[in-house]
Amino acid sequence: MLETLNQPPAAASPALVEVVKVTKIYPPDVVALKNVSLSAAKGELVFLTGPSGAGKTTLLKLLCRQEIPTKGLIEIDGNDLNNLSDNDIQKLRQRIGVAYQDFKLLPRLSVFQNIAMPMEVQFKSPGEIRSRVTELLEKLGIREKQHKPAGKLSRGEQQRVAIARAAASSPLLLLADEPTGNLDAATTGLVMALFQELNDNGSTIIIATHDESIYQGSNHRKFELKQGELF
Amino acid sequence: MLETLNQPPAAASPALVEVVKVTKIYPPDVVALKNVSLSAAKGELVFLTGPSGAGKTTLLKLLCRQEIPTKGLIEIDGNDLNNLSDNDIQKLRQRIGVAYQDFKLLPRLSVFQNIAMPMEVQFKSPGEIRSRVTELLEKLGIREKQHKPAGKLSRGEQQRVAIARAAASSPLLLLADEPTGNLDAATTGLVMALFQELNDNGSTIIIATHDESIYQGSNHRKFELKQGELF
Amino acid sequence: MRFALFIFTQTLRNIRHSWGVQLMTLLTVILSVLIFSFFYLIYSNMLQAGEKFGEELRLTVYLQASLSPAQQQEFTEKVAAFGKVDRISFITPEQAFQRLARQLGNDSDVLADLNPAFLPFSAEIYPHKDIRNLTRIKEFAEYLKNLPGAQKVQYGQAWVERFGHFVKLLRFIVIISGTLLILTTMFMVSNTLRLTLFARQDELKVLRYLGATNSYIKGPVLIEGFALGLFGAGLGLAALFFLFQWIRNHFSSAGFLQLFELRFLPMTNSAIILLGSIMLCTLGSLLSIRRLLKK
Amino acid sequence: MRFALFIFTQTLRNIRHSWGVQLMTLLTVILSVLIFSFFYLIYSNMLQAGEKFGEELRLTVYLQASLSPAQQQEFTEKVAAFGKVDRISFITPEQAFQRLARQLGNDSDVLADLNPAFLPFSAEIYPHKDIRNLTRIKEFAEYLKNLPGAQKVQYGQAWVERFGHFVKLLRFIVIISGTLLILTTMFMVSNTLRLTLFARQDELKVLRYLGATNSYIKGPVLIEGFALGLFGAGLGLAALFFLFQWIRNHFSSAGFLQLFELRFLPMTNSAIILLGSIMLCTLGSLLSIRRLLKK
Ligand SMILES: Nc1ncnc2c1ncn2[C@@H]1O[C@H](COP(=O)(O)OP(=O)(O)OP(=O)(O)O)[C@@H](O)[C@H]1O
Ligand SMILES: Nc1ncnc2c1ncn2[C@@H]1O[C@H](COP(=O)(O)OP(=O)(O)OP(=O)(O)O)[C@@H](O)[C@H]1O
Ligand SMILES: [Mg+2]
Ligand SMILES: [Mg+2]
Repeated sequence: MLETLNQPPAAASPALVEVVKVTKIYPPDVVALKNVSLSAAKGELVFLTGPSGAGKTTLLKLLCRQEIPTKGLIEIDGNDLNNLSDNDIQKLRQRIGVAYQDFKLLPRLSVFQNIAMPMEVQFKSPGEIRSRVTELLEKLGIREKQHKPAGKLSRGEQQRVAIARAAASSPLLLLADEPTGNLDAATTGLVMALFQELNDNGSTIIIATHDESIYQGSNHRKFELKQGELF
Repeated sequence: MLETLNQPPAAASPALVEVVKVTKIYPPDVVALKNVSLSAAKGELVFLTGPSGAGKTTLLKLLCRQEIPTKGLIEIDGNDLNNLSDNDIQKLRQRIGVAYQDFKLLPRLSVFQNIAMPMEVQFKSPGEIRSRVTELLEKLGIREKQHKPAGKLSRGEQQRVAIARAAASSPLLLLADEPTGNLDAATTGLVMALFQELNDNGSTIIIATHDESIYQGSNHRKFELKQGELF
Repeated sequence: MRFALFIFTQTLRNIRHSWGVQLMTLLTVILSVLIFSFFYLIYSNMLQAGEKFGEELRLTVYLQASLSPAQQQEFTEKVAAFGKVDRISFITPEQAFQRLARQLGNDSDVLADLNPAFLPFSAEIYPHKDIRNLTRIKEFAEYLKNLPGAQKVQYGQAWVERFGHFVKLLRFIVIISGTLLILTTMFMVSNTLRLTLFARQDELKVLRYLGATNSYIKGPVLIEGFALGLFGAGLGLAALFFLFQWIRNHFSSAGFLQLFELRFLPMTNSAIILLGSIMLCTLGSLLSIRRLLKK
Repeated sequence: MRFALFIFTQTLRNIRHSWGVQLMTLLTVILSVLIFSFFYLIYSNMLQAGEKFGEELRLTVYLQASLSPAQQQEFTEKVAAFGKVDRISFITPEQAFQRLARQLGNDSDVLADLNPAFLPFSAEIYPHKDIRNLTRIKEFAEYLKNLPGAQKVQYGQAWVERFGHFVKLLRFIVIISGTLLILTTMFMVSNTLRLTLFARQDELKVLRYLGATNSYIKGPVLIEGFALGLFGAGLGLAALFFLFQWIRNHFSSAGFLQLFELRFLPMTNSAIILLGSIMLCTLGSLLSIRRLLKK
C-alpha cells in the first residue's frame, strides 16, 4: 500500500533515511537541532552519539513524525514526511519500529500483549504473532515474564520488552534510543545480537547511545551530535 | 523528633543500614531477594551491582519502605522498619533521598519545583530552598532548564533532576538507582562528584548500577546480587 | 472479518482492564437516564391529569324557549360552527328542577308546590380541548351569547382562569426543568466519558505511535460508548419500570386510580430515550477521543 | 504559619495545573446543586399550594335549633375538644336563605314567598391542617354528628378524598424523587472527584515517597473540596435565584400570583443546601484521597 507512494523511484539514491538541513526549535526558544543533514542507506546500521541534551532523541522523533521539523526536509524510503496525509503517516509508522528511551509500554498489559501490539495493529494472524513474540522473548531472555504485566518488571526487563516491541514486525527502519541504558554487559550482548540479526535481514537501524562499549571497535558509521549540531 | 526513636543507642554498631536475612517474594511467585544480609556504616558509600532483574531496585525499595520484606529484618539508623507507625515512616523518608530508576518526577512542575519538593515537604524556608536548588542545578549543569516543565527535558536531563531532588535535603541516606543509565561520560563525572561531596559531608550512599566504569578502580565496597542472592 | 475480531478483542481487553471506572460510568448513565425518565414520567402523568380535569369544563347556555329535537340539531350545528365540541346535552326545565331538588337535599320540600316550568331550558356544552384555553373560551362564550334564542351564558370563569394558569405554569416548569435535566445529564455523561478516556490517553498515544489506523483506535471506543448508552438506558428504564410498578402497587389500594390513571412511558418515548442515550454516549466518546487524538 | 502558607501555595499550584478539570468539576457541582434545588423549590411551592387548597375544606353541622351566643360558645368548646379548629362560623337560617337565593341567581324569585325559617341553623367548621387528612376528618365528622343538637354533618367527602390522595401522592413523589436526586448528585459529584484525583495519583504517590505527612497531602485536597462545595453551591443557588426571578417576572402579568404565591427557598434551606454541598465535596475528597493514599 505504502509502496505506491514511492512515485519517483528514489532517483538512483539507495538512501532509506535522508535528513537535509533540519532545524528543530521547541517553542519558545529551545534549539534542539541546528541545520542537521545526514543519511542512512537501506540496510545500514548507524550510531548516533552525543552528550545528554544534544538532540539525539529529537532527531529520532523527527524520523517517526512524532515531532515535525521547524525547517528542513526529511525523507524516509522516498516519502517526504512533510507531505504525508494522516493515514499515510500511520502506514509509514507501521514500517518503523521505535524503542523509546522512556519505553512507552502499557503497564497493565502483559509483556506478551505489549510486544504483540505492533503486529495486532497490522492485523497479522494470531499464529504469526504468537511465534514471533515467543521468538523475541527467547532471544532477549524474558520468556518466563511473558504473562506478567509490563509495569511489574524491573527496568532492564522493561527495556528489553520495548526493544522486542520495536523489532516485532521486522520493520524497514528501526530506531533504538539508548537501548542499553538499563542493561548489564551480558544483556547488552543479547540486544546487540538481535540488532545485528535484523540488520542482516535488511532492516536499517539507527541506534542513539552514549555507551561507548557498543560502538567502539565496530566498523559502522557514527554521527556525533553536540548541542544540536552534527560534529 | 525521629531521634527519640533511637531507644537503644544502636549497641556500639555504627551501622546506618542493617539488612538481615531479608527475603522478598512478589506475589504470587517472583522471588526477587533470597536471604540477603548486608550493612553499610554511617558515612559509607557502597555499590550494589548485578545483572538486570537481580533485585537491586527491590532492595532499595525495601530500604525506603516502598515495599515490605516477606521475611527478615531491616534497620535504618537503629529503627526497625517493620515497627514504624505511618507517621514515623514519613519522618524517616524525609531523611532518605532516593533517585529512582524511573525518576518519578512530576512532568508538569518545573525543574525547580521538582527539586524543591523534598524541602517543601519539610517546611524549609523559601530562601534556603532557593539557594540549595540553585546550587544543585549549577553542579549538575541544568541551570538554564530550571523553569522548564520537567516533562519537556531530555532523559539525561531528567535523570539529573531526579538526582538533584534526591540530594536536595542533604539526606542521612541517599539511594541512587542506576543514576547514570542515561548519561554520557562527562555528565557521569558531574554526578559522581556530587555524590562524593555529599559523602564527604556525612551522607551514607548506596548506588545500584551496572556501569562498571563508575565502580572500577574505586576502593568502596561492592555488593553483587545475582538472581536475588548476594554473591 | 479479522478487523472485526481485533476490534472486539480490544474492546473486551479495555473493559477488563478498567472495569472499575467502566462500572462507575455505567452507573452514571443509568442514574442519569433513570432520573430524567422519572421526571418525564411524572410530568407526562401530571399533564394528563390536568387534561382530565379540563374535561369537567362546560358552558351552560340558558335559552329563551325549549327546543324541539330538530331545533336542537340546528343549534348543535351552529355551536359546532365555532369550533370542535366534545358533547352537547340539553337540559329540560324538569331535569333542572330535579337537580335543584338534589342540591337542596333534605330541604327539597320547599320546592314541592312549585312548577318546574319556572326554570329555563338550557344546553350544556363540553368544548374540545383545542379551545379549552382562557381566551378561546371567552370568545366561545361571547359567540354562544349571540346565538338566536340564547338568553345567558354561564361557565366557571374563575375556575377556567385558574386552570388555564395552572396548565401554563406546569408546561413552563416542564420545559425549564426538562431543559435543565437534559443539559445536566448530557454534561455529566460526557464529562465522565472525557475523564475516563483521559485516563487512557497514554495508551491511545502509544497506539498511534505504533501506526494504528484511526478506525483501529476509535472502533473499540465507539463500541464501548454504544454499549454504555444501550445498557445504561436499558437498565435505567428497567429500574424506572420497577419503581413505577412499586408506586402503582403502593397506591392501588387507595381508590385512587379512578382519579389519576398512572401510565408508564409509551413505547415510542422509551425508544427515544434509549436512542438518545446511545447517541449521546457514542457521540460523547467520539468527540472526546477525537480531541485526544489531535494532541 | 509557614504550614498554612505551604498548603495555600500547594492548593493554588494544583488549581493552576489542572484548571480545565477543576472547572468541569465545579460545573458538575453547580449543575447538581441547581437541579436539586430547582426541584426542591418546585415541590415546596406545590406543597404550599396544596395546603392553600386545603384551607377551603369545611364541615357543615346542621343543628336542630338556633343557638344563642352563650350556646354557641359552649358548642365551640365542645368542638375544640376533639382537635384544633381554625374557625367556626354560625349560619342563621336567614343567611342560609340568602345564599340559596344567590345560588339560584335570576331564578331566585321562586323563593320569594317562602319563609327562611324552613332552612336549618348550621355551624361551619374549618379544621386545622393537623386534622385535615382523610381518616381524621371522618372521625371528626362522626364526633360532630354525636354532639347534642347536631342533626346532620356534611362535607365534600369526594373532594376530601381526592385532595387527600393528591397530597399523599405528591409527598410520595417528593420523597422518591428527592432521594433519587440526592443519591444521583452525590454519586456524580463524588465520582467526578474520584476521577479528578485519580489523575493526580502519581503526584500524591511521589509526595508520600518524599516523606510528606498526611496533613501536607490532604490539606490542599480538602481545601479544594471545600472551595468546590462552597462555590459550586453558591453559584448554583445564585443561578436558581435568577431563574426564579425570571419565572416570577414572566408570570407576574397573569393575575396569577394571587392564586399561587411563588416563594424562593427560605434562608435556612439555602443554608442547608450550601452546607450539604460543602460537606459532600469535602468528605468526597477526603474519602477519595484516603483510598488513594492507602494504595
Ligand atoms: N518536548 C520538549 N519541549 C521543549 N524542549 C525539549 C523537549 N524535548 C527535548 N527538549 C530539549 O531539547 C534538547 C534536546 O533534547 P533531546 O531529548 O533530543 O536530547 P538527547 O540527545 O536525547 O539527550 P539525552 O541523552 O539526555 O536523552 C534538550 O535541551 C531538551 O531539554
Ligand atoms: N512489582 C513487582 N511485581 C512483581 N515482580 C516484580 C516487581 N518488581 C520487580 N519484580 C521482579 O523482581 C525481580 C527483581 O526486580 P528488580 O527491579 O529488583 O531488578 P533490578 O536488579 O533492579 O533489575 P534492573 O537492573 O533491570 O533494574 C525481577 O524478576 C522483576 O521482574
Ligand atoms: Mg534522549
Ligand atoms: Mg532496577
